[in-house]
Amino acid sequence: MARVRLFGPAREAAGTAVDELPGDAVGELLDAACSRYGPRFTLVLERSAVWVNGEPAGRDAPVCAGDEVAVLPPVSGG
Amino acid sequence: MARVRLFGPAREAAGTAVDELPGDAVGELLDAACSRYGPRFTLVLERSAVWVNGEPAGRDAPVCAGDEVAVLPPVSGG
Amino acid sequence: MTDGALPVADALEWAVLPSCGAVVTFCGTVRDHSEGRDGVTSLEYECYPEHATERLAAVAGSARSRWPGTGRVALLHRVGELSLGEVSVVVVVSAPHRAEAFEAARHCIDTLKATVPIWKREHWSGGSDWARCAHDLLGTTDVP
Amino acid sequence: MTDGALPVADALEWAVLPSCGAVVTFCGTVRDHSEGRDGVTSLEYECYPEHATERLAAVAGSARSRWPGTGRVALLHRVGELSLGEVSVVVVVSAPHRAEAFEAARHCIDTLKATVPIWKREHWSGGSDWARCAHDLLGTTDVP
Repeated sequence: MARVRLFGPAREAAGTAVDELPGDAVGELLDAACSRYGPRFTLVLERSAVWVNGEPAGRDAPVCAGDEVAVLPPVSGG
Repeated sequence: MARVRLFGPAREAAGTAVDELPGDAVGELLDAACSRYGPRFTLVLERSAVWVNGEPAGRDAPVCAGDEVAVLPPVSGG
Repeated sequence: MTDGALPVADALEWAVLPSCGAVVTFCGTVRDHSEGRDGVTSLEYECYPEHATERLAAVAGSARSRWPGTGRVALLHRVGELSLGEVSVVVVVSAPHRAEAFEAARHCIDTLKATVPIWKREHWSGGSDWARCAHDLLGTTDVP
Repeated sequence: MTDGALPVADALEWAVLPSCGAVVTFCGTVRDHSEGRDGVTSLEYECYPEHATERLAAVAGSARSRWPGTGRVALLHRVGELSLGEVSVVVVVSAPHRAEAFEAARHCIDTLKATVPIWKREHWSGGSDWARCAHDLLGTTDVP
């Protein structure tokens, strides 16, 4: 299980800011997130960047216990 | 006689910041200034703008008593 | 990154160096309107706290590598709730000459907006929602 | 135009408007070197007092006519003797968006330097003389 962090619109759509989700790769973990949070989250995810431990990661990137996977929708700082 | 104001390098070369000089046109007045202040002033004047009462004026512009003629070397504000 | 008022004047004073003749400061302030939304009354910012500060530092580093003459670079961003007129972001850049100070400051705020994990929620007369003018999150070196 | 310290923070605060999301500030500070002159210790500014303020106002007007969305424009210049690190000039421009605030502020300082009757004398390790980087005095509308 990896730790998942959700921000902004992704946090709102998921209804939580932090979670634990199963999966050995980023893609598996995101699929588990979509099942758990539903279609509104899936839509947000499509436009989001995903980081593992602070670095951008694709669906194939491996995920280990203790990793932190973050879902980062389009940003609006400034 | 018009009032003459001298600034920056022109003031330094003339040795005065304000003077009264004769002349019915800007050119005459500036010639009188060059005679009075000498060649170092003449050199500064060549690179300077001349205003009458706050507006740029050429050598032919008339000058009346009460007018203020200013010699403005290249500026360096900021 | 802080949830308190941003110390604009202190940042500006800190940026003054004997070798630098120019200090350019950008402040972003809470505006009463945004894209299609009138009567904005407040904003709420959240960030990814474990990585926002390092991303701000990367923005400063990017400016320094592009304008090596840069003196000091300060980047401050506020989180939490902000009311109308409050300062949400401050960029301060000092440099020997004004051209590089202006360019580096502009680069910093543009890059900050595209690369630092921060999200803004707008509260306006018609309700509240996430900002429409959001950018896909880029890496610091991906910004042109 | 003033011979006292320039109120940078006050000017910045004054420029914040509900309709404006961006405030760009330029401060010119006394630098320890200039063209071919090291060890600059102080500057002395003089102006044509009867016309410098109106020329500053014309610079602000020029920025407003080019960037009609501009909110507030403040232009402050100090005269007299200034030591290292002191602020000689302040430009503050607020606008709804950052692009116009940056452009208008840059236009203001460029135009100020070319059109306002101010002269700078430099005191450095090798003596004292008028600044080398001087511009022929232009009219406000002559600046590109």
